[in-house]
Amino acid sequence: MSNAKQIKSRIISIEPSGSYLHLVLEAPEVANYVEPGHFVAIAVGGVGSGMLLRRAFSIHRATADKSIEVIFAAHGQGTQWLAEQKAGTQLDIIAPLGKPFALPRQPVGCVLVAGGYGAAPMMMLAQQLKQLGCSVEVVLGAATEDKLFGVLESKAIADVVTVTTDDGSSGVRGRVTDVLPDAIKRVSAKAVYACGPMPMLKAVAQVSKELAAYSQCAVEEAMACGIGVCMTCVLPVIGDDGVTRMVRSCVEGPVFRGDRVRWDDVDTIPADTFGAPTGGGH
Amino acid sequence: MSNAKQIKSRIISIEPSGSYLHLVLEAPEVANYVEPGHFVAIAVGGVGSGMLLRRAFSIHRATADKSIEVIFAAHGQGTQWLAEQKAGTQLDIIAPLGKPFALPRQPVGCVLVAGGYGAAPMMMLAQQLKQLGCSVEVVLGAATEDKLFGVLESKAIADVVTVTTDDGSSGVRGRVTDVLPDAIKRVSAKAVYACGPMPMLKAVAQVSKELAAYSQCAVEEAMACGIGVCMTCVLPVIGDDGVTRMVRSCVEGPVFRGDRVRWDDVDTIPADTFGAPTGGGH
Amino acid sequence: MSDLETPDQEIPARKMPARKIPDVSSSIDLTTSLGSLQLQAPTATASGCAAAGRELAQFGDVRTLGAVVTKSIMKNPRSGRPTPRMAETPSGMLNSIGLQGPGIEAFLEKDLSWLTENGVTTIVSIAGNNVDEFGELANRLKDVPGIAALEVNISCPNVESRGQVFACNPFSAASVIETVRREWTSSAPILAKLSPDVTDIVEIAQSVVEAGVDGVSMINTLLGMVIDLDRMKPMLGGRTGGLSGPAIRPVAVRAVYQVHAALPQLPILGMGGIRTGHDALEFIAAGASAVSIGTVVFGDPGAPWRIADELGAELAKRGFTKLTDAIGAAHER
Amino acid sequence: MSDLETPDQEIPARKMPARKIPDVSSSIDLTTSLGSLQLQAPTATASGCAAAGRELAQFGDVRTLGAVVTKSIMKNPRSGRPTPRMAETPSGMLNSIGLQGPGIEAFLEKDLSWLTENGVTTIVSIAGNNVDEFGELANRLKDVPGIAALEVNISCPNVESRGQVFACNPFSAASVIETVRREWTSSAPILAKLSPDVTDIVEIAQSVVEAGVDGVSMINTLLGMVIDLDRMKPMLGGRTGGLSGPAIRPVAVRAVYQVHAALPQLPILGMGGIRTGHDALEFIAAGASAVSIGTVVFGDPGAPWRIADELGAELAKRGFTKLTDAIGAAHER
Ligand SMILES: Cc1cc2nc3c(=O)[nH]c(=O)nc-3n(C[C@H](O)[C@H](O)[C@H](O)COP(=O)(O)OP(=O)(O)OC[C@H]3O[C@@H](n4cnc5c(N)ncnc54)[C@H](O)[C@@H]3O)c2cc1C
Ligand SMILES: Cc1cc2nc3c(=O)[nH]c(=O)nc-3n(C[C@H](O)[C@H](O)[C@H](O)COP(=O)(O)OP(=O)(O)OC[C@H]3O[C@@H](n4cnc5c(N)ncnc54)[C@H](O)[C@@H]3O)c2cc1C
Ligand SMILES: Cc1cc2nc3c(=O)[nH]c(=O)nc-3n(C[C@H](O)[C@H](O)[C@H](O)COP(=O)(O)O)c2cc1C
Ligand SMILES: Cc1cc2nc3c(=O)[nH]c(=O)nc-3n(C[C@H](O)[C@H](O)[C@H](O)COP(=O)(O)O)c2cc1C
Ligand code: FES
Ligand code: FES
Repeated sequence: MSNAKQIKSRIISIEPSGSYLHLVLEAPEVANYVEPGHFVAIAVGGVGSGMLLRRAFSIHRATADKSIEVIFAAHGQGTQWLAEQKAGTQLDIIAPLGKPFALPRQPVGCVLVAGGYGAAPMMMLAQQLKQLGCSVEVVLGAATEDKLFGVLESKAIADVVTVTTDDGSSGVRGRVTDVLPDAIKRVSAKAVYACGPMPMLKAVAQVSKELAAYSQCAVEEAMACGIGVCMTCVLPVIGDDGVTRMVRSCVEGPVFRGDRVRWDDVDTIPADTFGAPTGGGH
Repeated sequence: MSNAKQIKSRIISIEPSGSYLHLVLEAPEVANYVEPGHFVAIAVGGVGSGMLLRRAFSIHRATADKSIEVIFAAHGQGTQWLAEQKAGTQLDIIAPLGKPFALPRQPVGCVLVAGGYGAAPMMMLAQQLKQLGCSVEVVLGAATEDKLFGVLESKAIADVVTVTTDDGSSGVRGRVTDVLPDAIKRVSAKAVYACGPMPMLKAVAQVSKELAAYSQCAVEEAMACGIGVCMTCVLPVIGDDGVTRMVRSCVEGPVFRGDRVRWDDVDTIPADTFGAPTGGGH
Repeated sequence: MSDLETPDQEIPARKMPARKIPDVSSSIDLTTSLGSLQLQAPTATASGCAAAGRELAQFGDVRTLGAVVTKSIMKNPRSGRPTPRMAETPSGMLNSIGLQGPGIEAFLEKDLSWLTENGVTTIVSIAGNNVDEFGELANRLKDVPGIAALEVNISCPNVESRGQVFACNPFSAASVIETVRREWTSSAPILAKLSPDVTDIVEIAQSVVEAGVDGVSMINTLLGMVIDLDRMKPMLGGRTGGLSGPAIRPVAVRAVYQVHAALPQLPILGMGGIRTGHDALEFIAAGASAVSIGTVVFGDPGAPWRIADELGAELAKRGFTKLTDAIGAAHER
Repeated sequence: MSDLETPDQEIPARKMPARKIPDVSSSIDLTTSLGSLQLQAPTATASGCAAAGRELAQFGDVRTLGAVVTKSIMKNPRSGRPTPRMAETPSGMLNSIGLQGPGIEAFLEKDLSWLTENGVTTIVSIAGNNVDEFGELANRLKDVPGIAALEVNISCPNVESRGQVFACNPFSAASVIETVRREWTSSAPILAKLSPDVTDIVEIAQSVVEAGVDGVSMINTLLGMVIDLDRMKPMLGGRTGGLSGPAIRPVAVRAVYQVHAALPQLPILGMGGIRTGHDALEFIAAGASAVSIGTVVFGDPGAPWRIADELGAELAKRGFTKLTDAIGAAHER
């Protein structure tokens, strides 16, 4: 379990970045403990709000003793509210949350794959992998160019960066998984790190497996608490003992081994799950 | 019924004024229709708000073709939210609402009595009365000096201004009703206009009656709709026919003749009210 | 000082502006029906949340609404409960108005006449202290022109049964409806207004269907309480009150879904915290044929019109061309 | 790549920091009781909203809470319902977790042991698919040390009675409690957790009192539904879900008030949308002896401690020196 803190955090800046907003938060109390893959949960709505639940965002960057950063899309009413906030406003945040990406103990070839704002946590990860001596390829995809994030920044860090868009407005026309096999082969990748929509993660896990690379996938399940107390954020994951359990993505994830998640069975209770309904119960 | 409009209104400025906030709203669509005693209903809470109901405020001032102004106290969560808003923010407002103060058809002596932010609508009223040729005395009271409003402004308009505070921190120590009889006598007042807390209004109505002046009291009842459709804002008022009815203060008020309101029976249904419970019903 | 205008006079009847055709910018067909009653638009007001329609006229053309559902009217004039009559609650409010109203005769003379003269589709809501009063009201109204439907508010206390709410007991609910059905010789439909404060709302719906209703309106408010900690007693003059607004929407959608699942042919006028066209479509998809907008009108008097427009857009976005195709669409078939 | 740490491992048991005495800055006595159980603080967690307490330890010292009420545990391991399991609603949320849990044996070994070792006041919540399962659970737990009270979650479906919730029927409710009472030889009190989804909650309370409970916990969630208009079906995997949070608070306060009015001696653990000390005092004034904090913990994990402090301040402001003097204070005497 991460050692999360609930703190008041002032907005240092909030600026558009393509289709997204780039939020920088003053958070000296937690910045030093952030690892790539951690997330932050932000309370939304202010005085008299009807929105009880926090919104979860991958931490994009952490500056020691100072700040953490987030890249987000104004989507439903909570993120719309957040997008309206101005520098100087105090937010109530909890961070760092979740289990981060696991790093290799030896320098190995790594590919980092991300879709849309899923790129947010990848720069920090690429940096750490480079420091460990890994060779790092980055693959970034999105529907359209304005939904790409972190292309320039990745180019400054990674050895090779490949970009895909569904409409060809930037980089290769197509999906990240179209270019992933080549990337894996180029760096003889042992580890593939992924963050993005579920169908993408599923495809990444599969391609990685076929090419004998371990994948680490950061999932995005709806969360009520983000701290492990409510059991809303579960998905079927196979444990070391081979048993499938409904596992909390907020504390046991959001990063999971791609070969352990039963991607096709997400949003179901597979019949062989630990505690799955038998005839009598429900 | 007033001819109210629901409009989007930009905050021109919001500044502290003693214990209160002085809010200036861009409202060219409605400013020309405002009369003293009208109120505005402001939606609070913004995106995802849990507060469904508007907050009602007397209109302090209206500038033709341009703006309306409000003086308010940050009290519960709705007014706290409002106090946090900044110039430039768009609010959703409905104005002008309610029945305004009735003006005399001939120039007569008038006394205007207000408690705390109850002074807000009085300056506009004093101005109009002066234009009609009335002699105008103003009596302003509050618990403490910082809760007084409009003293200087009143002095610029009215013939005489008397100030009272409960703690003597400004003007006469005591209540407005302590100084009201003298004020009425000084201008041989035929009309007394009052806005403030219920106990003050009750006392004003009584003193006025004793001194043979008609009183017009603006009441402050909790309102759900402010437009006459819900029946929450009622109080027992005696009609021209001598019958007591539970009357809506949002459309048939907020200004009532002081001698018609059954002040002692507010928050009850007097037994002789039209439609009051008899043996059988409830 | 008789030369001061008296401010506590009657509200003058308001002249209606020229009729405006609703601007549902899409080509979606939003007409619908409740039994034999055809509605030109899918949003009605909710009883008690729009008085008798007149005050809303400054915010929109009430003739373009699906219907105005009037505040429940009783036989005799009624003063209602003492104030405070409301408390704002998280995403909702509590009210204890206590059915204040002028009684049926004054209602016909002043309110219904205005609605009828102006060609407003009017659903008259009635309430009684006992079964007989409901019958008398139905009888009084049966030949009155201009009543598009009768909404029978059985979610009110039965004086003869120690104040138990009619709608909380299948037998009381049915006996009110049987009586109204007997007196109501008009062809306009009868809707029973159901309360959510029951263990099994489907049981109540079934009992009123057997008693002869043409449709149901659901849901009425939930029984709630707020305590005033400064006076250390219940905040409302009526002690308990009815909880309404978006807070209760999930309960209302569930109730509509359950009743539609059990009685798929039964027309439902859905309500409970509808704030947007998206919310309205939830009710339609759960099984309502039309919706009423209640508490949200207090904060946004233009809501009934806005929500109809938004509902059209929500339907269009999902490829529907007719509202009626979406009724009950969330049920597995 | 066995040299990558596996991220999906068990959560390590967390070491507790040095015990901190709660800082209720006033001199208000906030101790209270539920029957024979003395509580050092008035706020507990709510079942299902704090797991077994461990995760909250990073936000406060769980030993200083009135109690940790554990997630309802069943006899066998249980995977719960498919996702999506929650929907945010106006001032509330809907959940259909479906009682996911490891089963009683793993619970005792991993969860209760941690609570006991750390000296946490623990109220164990149990749930069964039928009356016998409740009895078996009570029997299994009766000699286990470290259980301050048993909360019997009868607001769950009775598989033997076509899924009707036990708490929605006075006979089923009573038969669960009778069975638990028979098996439960411990002196720790038994609380029955009541559902608000009933016509008459007082009737249910009376039936469980007659069956032998020492107190009641109320309220559980209200049955609700949200429809996912893009998939055109109910949003939650379980279709319906339980509505909780401040949205339902007025319903909860009303229920507590009614039950306390009818059964003034019955200890009540009050809950339903408590967000502040002010809210908590509403429950106390309505008749609760202590409160549970549920959904609000999800947004504010420090809430159970904060609310205890605020409650102290609210009491002080009103001249109380002891919480127990405020219990039921909103009732006329
Ligand atoms: C671990 C994690 C990391 C994330 N990182 C990012 C990020 O870096 N940038 C970014 O833009 N978004 C990120 N998201 C998604 C983000 O949390 C949702 O977009 C956001 O919660 C939606 O809230 P809303 O107010 O816009 O929508 P609403 O519709 O108002 O949300 C209603 C409820 O549903 C939940 N919800 C709705 N959509 C999602 C979703 N897609 N995922 C999870 N919960 C959802 C909300 O949290 C809220 O509780 C992440 C989610 C998770 C779980
Ligand atoms: C006709 C009229 C004119 C008013 N003029 C002014 C003014 O010029 N300046 C000013 O500061 N205040 C004025 N008020 C009072 C103002 O409306 C309340 O202070 C405000 O509604 C409180 O809202 P809140 O969000 O602070 O409190 P909350 O406790 O959040 O309010 C909850 C609910 O109760 C209602 N309510 C609470 N207190 C009052 C109250 N005292 N009067 C009416 N409703 C209340 C709110 O409108 C809301 O619906 C006026 C009220 C009325 C009816
Ligand atoms: C102030 C108020 C008064 C109401 N009066 C009545 C009434 O007279 N008759 C009735 O059947 N329902 C009445 N209702 C219930 C509404 O018609 C509606 O069923 C309920 O409020 C749920 O819808 P909503 O959440 O959209 O308001 C009233 C509701 C409110 C808020
Ligand atoms: C996610 C979630 C899970 C819950 N699980 C349980 C449970 O296992 N057993 C139980 O008795 N109540 C359960 N509840 C109900 C709560 O304990 C509480 O009674 C209810 O949510 C009302 O309180 P609140 O509004 O403060 O959350 C659960 C509630 C939520 C939101
Ligand atoms: S979000 Fe609550 S357990 Fe994961
Ligand atoms: S506030 Fe609704 S009628 Fe006056």
